[in-house]
Amino acid sequence: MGINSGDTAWVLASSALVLLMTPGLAFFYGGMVRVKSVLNMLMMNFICLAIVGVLWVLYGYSLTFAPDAKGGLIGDLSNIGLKSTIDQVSTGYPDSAGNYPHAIPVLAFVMFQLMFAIITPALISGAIADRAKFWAWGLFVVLWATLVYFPVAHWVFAFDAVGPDGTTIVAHGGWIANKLGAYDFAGGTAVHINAGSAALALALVLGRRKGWPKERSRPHNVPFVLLGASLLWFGWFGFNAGSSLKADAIAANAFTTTMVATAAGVLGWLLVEQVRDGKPTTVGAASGAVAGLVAITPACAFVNGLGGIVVGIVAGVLCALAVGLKYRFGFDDSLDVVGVHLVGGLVGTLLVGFLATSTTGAGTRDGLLMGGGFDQLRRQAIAAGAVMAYSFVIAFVIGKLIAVTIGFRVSDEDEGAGVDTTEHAESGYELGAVTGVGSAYRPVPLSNEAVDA
Amino acid sequence: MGINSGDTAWVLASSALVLLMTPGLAFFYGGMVRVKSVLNMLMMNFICLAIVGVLWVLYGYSLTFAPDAKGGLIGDLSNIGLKSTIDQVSTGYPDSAGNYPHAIPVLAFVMFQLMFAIITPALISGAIADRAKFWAWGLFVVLWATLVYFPVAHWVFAFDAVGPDGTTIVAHGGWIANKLGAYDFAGGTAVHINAGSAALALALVLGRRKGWPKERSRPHNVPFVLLGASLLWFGWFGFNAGSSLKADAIAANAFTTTMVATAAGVLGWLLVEQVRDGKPTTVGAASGAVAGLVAITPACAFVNGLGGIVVGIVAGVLCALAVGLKYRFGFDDSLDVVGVHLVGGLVGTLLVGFLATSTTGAGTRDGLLMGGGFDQLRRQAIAAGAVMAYSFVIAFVIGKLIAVTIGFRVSDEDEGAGVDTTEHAESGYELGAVTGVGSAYRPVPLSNEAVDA
Amino acid sequence: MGINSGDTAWVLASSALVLLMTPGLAFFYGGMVRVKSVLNMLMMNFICLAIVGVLWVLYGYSLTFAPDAKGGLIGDLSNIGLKSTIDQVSTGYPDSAGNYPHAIPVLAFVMFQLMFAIITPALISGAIADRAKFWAWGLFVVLWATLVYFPVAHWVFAFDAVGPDGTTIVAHGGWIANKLGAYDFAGGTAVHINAGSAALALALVLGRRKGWPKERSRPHNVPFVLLGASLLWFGWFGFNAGSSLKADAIAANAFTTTMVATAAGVLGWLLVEQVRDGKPTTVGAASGAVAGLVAITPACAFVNGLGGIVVGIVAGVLCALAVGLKYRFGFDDSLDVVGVHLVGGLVGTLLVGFLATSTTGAGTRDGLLMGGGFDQLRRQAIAAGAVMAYSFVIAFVIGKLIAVTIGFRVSDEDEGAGVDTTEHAESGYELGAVTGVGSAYRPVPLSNEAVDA
Amino acid sequence: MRLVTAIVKPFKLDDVKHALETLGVHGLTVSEVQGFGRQKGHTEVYRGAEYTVDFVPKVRVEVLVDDHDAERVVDALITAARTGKIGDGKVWVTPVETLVRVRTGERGADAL
Amino acid sequence: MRLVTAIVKPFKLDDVKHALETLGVHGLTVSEVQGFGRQKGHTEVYRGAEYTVDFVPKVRVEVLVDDHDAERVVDALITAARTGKIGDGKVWVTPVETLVRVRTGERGADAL
Amino acid sequence: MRLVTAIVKPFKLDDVKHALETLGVHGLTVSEVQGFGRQKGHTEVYRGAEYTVDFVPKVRVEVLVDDHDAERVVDALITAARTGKIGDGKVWVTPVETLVRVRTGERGADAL
Ligand SMILES: Nc1ncnc2c1ncn2[C@@H]1O[C@H](COP(=O)(O)OP(=O)(O)O)[C@@H](O)[C@H]1O
Ligand SMILES: Nc1ncnc2c1ncn2[C@@H]1O[C@H](COP(=O)(O)OP(=O)(O)O)[C@@H](O)[C@H]1O
Ligand SMILES: Nc1ncnc2c1ncn2[C@@H]1O[C@H](COP(=O)(O)OP(=O)(O)O)[C@@H](O)[C@H]1O
Repeated sequence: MGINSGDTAWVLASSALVLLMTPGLAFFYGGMVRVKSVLNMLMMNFICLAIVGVLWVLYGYSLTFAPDAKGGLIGDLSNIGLKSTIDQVSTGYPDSAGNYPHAIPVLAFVMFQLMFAIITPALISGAIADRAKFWAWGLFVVLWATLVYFPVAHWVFAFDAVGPDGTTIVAHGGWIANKLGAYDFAGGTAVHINAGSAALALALVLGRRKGWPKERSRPHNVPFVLLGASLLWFGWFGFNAGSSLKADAIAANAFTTTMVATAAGVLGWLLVEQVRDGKPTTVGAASGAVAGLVAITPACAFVNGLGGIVVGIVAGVLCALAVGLKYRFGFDDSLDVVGVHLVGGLVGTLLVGFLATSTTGAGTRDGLLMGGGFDQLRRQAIAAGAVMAYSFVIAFVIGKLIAVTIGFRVSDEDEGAGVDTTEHAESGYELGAVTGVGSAYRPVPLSNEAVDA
Repeated sequence: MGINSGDTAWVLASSALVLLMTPGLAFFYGGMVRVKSVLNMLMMNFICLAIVGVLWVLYGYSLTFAPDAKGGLIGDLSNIGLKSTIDQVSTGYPDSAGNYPHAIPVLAFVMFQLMFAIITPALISGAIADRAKFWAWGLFVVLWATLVYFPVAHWVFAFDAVGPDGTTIVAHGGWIANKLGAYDFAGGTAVHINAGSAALALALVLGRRKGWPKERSRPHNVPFVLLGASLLWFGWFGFNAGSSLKADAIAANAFTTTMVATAAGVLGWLLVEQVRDGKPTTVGAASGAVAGLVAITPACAFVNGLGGIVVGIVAGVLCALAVGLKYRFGFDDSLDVVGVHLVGGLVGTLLVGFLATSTTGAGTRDGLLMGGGFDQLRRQAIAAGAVMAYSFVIAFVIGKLIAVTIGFRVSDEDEGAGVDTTEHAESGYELGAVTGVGSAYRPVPLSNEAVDA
Repeated sequence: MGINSGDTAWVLASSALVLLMTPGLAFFYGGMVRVKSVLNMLMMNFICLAIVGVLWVLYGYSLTFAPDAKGGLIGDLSNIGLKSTIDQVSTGYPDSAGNYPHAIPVLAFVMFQLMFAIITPALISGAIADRAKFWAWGLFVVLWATLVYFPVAHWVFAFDAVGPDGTTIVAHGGWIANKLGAYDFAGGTAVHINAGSAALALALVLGRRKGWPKERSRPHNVPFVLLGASLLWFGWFGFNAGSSLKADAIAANAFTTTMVATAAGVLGWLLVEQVRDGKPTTVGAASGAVAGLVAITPACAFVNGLGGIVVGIVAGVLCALAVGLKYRFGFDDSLDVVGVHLVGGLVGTLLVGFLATSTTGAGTRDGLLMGGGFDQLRRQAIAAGAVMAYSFVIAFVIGKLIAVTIGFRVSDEDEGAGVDTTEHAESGYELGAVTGVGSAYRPVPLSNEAVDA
Repeated sequence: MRLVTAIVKPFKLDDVKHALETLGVHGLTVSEVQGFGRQKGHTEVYRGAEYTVDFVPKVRVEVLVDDHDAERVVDALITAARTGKIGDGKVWVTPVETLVRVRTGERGADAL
Repeated sequence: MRLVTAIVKPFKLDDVKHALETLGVHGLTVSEVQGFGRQKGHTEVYRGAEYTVDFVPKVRVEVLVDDHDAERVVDALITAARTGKIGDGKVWVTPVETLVRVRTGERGADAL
Repeated sequence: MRLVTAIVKPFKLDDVKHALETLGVHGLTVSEVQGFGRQKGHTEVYRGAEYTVDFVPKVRVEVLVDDHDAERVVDALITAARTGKIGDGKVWVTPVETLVRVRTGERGADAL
């Protein structure tokens, strides 16, 4: 079967775009922490690329996208080690003549979906800034990806595969996508609610930072926050419009709604700041963009441009208000993963139930406000609730297990000194005109000969 | 009508690339200002994404690309709120058989063009660094986009649409593109001359910074300047080669000339610096790249590789000299928007009249040096002059109106303290090893309970 | 002949991605040097874009990819000034019907390959941080690109062109690709061994920095190191998967192995650090990613996902150990170009001889471990050795010539003061709250009138 | 007049400031310094090469006081800055001959 | 010998330097400090949470002078640094017992 | 007690520290400063506009010593910091009245 080179080009380009989101997130988060833990924050994100990248090839892809093993809950082991993927095609849906005009190499799909599996655990890291043991975090990523992300992504993203007649199911997928019929185009549930809910669990497991909330440090590098948000915005076009898996009108609509919801998210957040705090801030603009991006993610192919504005502005306003919740309830979700990703994910997932329109070409039922009744809203709510509950419980259990075994949190002393030096033996910057202050340089053991010579 | 997935993939990818140019510009500019106004500079750029993103959906696209309302001056209201765009195709030109082999979704075109509408006002912000009220700037962006960019882009970018026979005009476009017949492939007039001319107007409206030109601060973060220039260069391939709206030989030629003109622009600028100042600088290399990119923008599809070198080197040299003009004439165009974008835009637009060659496949008349006489040069000059005059006058009037009503410039005291803290209640960096100097942290009101508890 | 728009879109997008790698490298390197030479390091990279960009159009492309002039050693002059490239197609291989389904515009290929020619000399710069005269480096780039890169790229990347029958050779290419039959999909030999070997030569020519290895400064900006590594990773998808020149299954496999080898490279390097130094570092994670990327470059289309993991982990471990070699042998390869690019390039090139599998669709013979015997390993070793030796010798000679004529190294005094101020008359950052310390601003001569007035 | 100078741990600055305000001290000047002493620095590693940082970040606090307040200010500083761990720092007093407030030209205690 | 120390507003540094040069002072040393006093700091807001910055950036200027020059230098500093607004800073003089130029070993006034 | 203050070239800091350690000095405090004097600064150029940087980065080293050690410490500092080129800096000594170790409250020489 021939592959469509244009669709393949778009999916490959989108995969690269989504890859870049994880470093983008690292800088978005990294700029917000204090100077003594910037590297640790970058590393908690970067390590997800490494760990999940390897897990995905070994068994992650198979658990997520191999034919359903049982009950729409998890894939089987038929693609372990990426078996039976090389040189195979991902067919997409057949046209009326029974051809598959939008076939792409399976490995393009494998890579595209890998990037989602990477960034989802990375999102969680913002909740536990400044205080986590690095390898404990690494272990959490392994376990959470395996026990939560891979199954949940199967529920949401694994669609039943159909034969050339367009109706016979040749391989089953996950329960949310196929049985429940909730709409989540690019991951409002599987990515954002999932990560946000796990973030809440981990914030509770690790507890508050010393002195929080009375003492706090300012974001150490606000330009990095905006750089990160910009890379996220850029990469998110791959995330959302790439989720069409074709370079077509649905992708173009998803691109459009992504763009405009993000724009509206910025305006919504800044509006709240202007009214509440008296000034529009840079961190606020960056946060509003991310809130808009999060909320439009599930909805991007199901609403039109004006719908995108609504989704964005609602998300911008609600998330700007929601970041205060942690003070009210007293949990130290350090970089507001709950306020932005859980709340934004819920906003978007539920708004699909209100604003979805059958006119976008993505084959949706109409939402409540589009004359479609409560039906879709109900499905959306069930999907959101199921993912939220499952992720919270398992993340909490994994977190606790790590905490009581190898320990999840650094000592108070290390937290005071800063996790960059204690966990990574590095410091972020050395900008002083004074170089060599206190340096006594000892090269690697290997090199003693030459040095002594 | 089927869409061409390869062309669509390229236009979507190009749209994402051009989106990234605005953050790129933000860092190019942001690195050049002093540390006390870096966030404001980033924000003046970033807010253009938000404001113009929303305006475009509401009415901007319609004013620019809906069928001409009258005289080639402005589009009509038929696409208001992106009406009649979803699931529609942008046909491109028919082939000899009357088919449209290069059709793409209209929304892909809508998004691609939006990115141009965003970066053009953003370019202006460099002229008024360190001293503008943030919301006054926001209002300026709304008005200038509406009254200047949308009409001018209609003049230049809205081509008459033709029917399957290839000649019958089915919808009219703007006067410069169709009646005057000036060539501006990707926006030498509509983007760069337009922005540069408005920048001059605003620099005059706001006036010089305190102490300028005797006192000045160094660029606070030169690596950011180069980062910004690099992102601009990267994104500009979408801008120029994407303007073909097809992944074809014209796009490849535009890519080539863009690359080589930028390379030559760097060399040209550094040459001037070496001769005049004795050293080649990093800010100079970044500026030379931008000068080359600006100048090749109108010309990219109409010249060949060697022509690209000529355009780049001329632009690099002339812009490096032109940045001194502000001292001679005494206007504080803080980051040289006039010297780089107005001058570079004029260089490129006029050089088309000299160097255009019919061999590139873009269907151009030959320029003066290619044996085509003065005809094309005359058209180019008229287009450049018209846009320059219109933009200057309207920008000046809008600026003055804002200045006398809500005020455009911050107080002297705020300018001294730095607009980051006074306009945004933030500071760019907190890099001291000493954390908590003077911090008395009070969380959002909402949270008092938990804090007091 | 029609062009394939999907393939063209992918090659254009890939070209843009590879362009971004050079700024990415600049930040990867720039973050590692001390604050007094960050701009010089950025500039040594950035200038390669400018210099090689122009050389390529003038004669570089022709020397590399025009039909072989003699013996598979160098291309002829038929494409000088990009003659006969505009509006021409690069056919790719014919299908069984004698058609060329994957034709793309020649200029797309020209641009894609240009980006390789730019980054290869840029890689070398890391070996001579903090101490090179800027224009001496510029001259080195001109000579090394001309005498080393263009011929070597011809050896490796210029494949014989075949006619519609699929067998008749219509134009000859380089000896390594066609006669020797070594496999180097994206440049393990032509790019990484080539650059690494030249780096060793230059490190010897310029000699150690003052006080090295006893005195050293820390990386001045570790976040920049990770930013650079991230941009490299992102762009490398264009480098490797783009080298298919088609958006097809080979590209998707190259994308996959690139991703997973990089992930494994990070883990390999961090493992060594954990065992040897007790902590996993950020610089180590970034370096491991680059090591993985380097090693998978020649192999990306010839191994499968599991093979990619092996390549990455071997490279991560070996390169992490190899960066100590400079201390043992006493050469100041400042940023470990030898340890990462030469060693990583050798690892990847030789592993092809072990792990290549005919199942990837890229038409490879099987490697030693895949049942293919020693044959391919022998070819790989010859190619690696030939490039390594040639590059070292010529780079050494060019370097020495420059050193004895115009001088390659700055004075001890300038080295102490920092090459940013002495070579570029700039400083990287001005972050003090104290502005105007010592500033006596004198604008360009041109402007005296207005200033004195 | 006397100048009381203290080298203290950075995270103690807020406590020091509050203690001085309680005493009725109206002003002070702080700066970032690097201290070397009994308290050990730390070790960093870059690409396998160790880098020993001997200096520890400290804050210098300077307070101009009337002669008879010096001892009280010293005591307050010590109490506020003390953690009891190595590296708590030093406080010392030096004589000041002339003190002027720039704004008004007031001299001596009036300048405080 | 005397050491004249001044805490002044950063943007006044150039004026201060020129004033001293006019007096024939050959050298000075400056550093960045943070001041706390009558002049208020400012408030920042990050994601709705207020952050009060009590300290104000200042510059410390130190000038070593011969005893009989001290008063003239103090006066010049005050005049040059004055804006008349709160926060202009302080100038004070402390005794110096030994002063040596590192390069030559010259002592006392010869070291200036 | 005495406070010995030195302004030296940044790259000499390591030598200075070692010299003091050799003398048996247990602690010191350093900070970054900008110096103006005979040694010239440098010129930078941004988009053709010259920018003269008059100040040169220096390091201030402060050592509290017992009275009878002051002269030895001064000599050691001078020897260690000297390059013989303009800009080597100054060393001076000022009297200290009270010195307390924050951690223990020890006073005078015991606080060192
Ligand atoms: N002789 C000294 N001169 C100047 N500063 C000193 C001296 N000794 C110690 N300090 C400063 O005091 C700080 C604390 O000293 P240290 O010996 O580490 O602990 P402690 O004061 O608890 O004995 C040092 O970091 C340094 O800044
Ligand atoms: N008692 C003091 N000790 C040390 N420094 C002081 C003292 N009082 C003021 N300062 C310094 O002088 C600066 C200006 O003082 P401030 O009270 O704000 O204004 P003014 O000097 O105009 O009354 C402060 O920022 C601080 O750096
Ligand atoms: N009168 C002074 N007061 C305070 N610091 C001074 C004075 N003169 C020089 N310095 C400091 O000493 C440093 C070196 O002085 P300089 O005149 O350049 O060289 P040298 O000490 O070799 O004659 C200056 O950069 C400055 O920091």
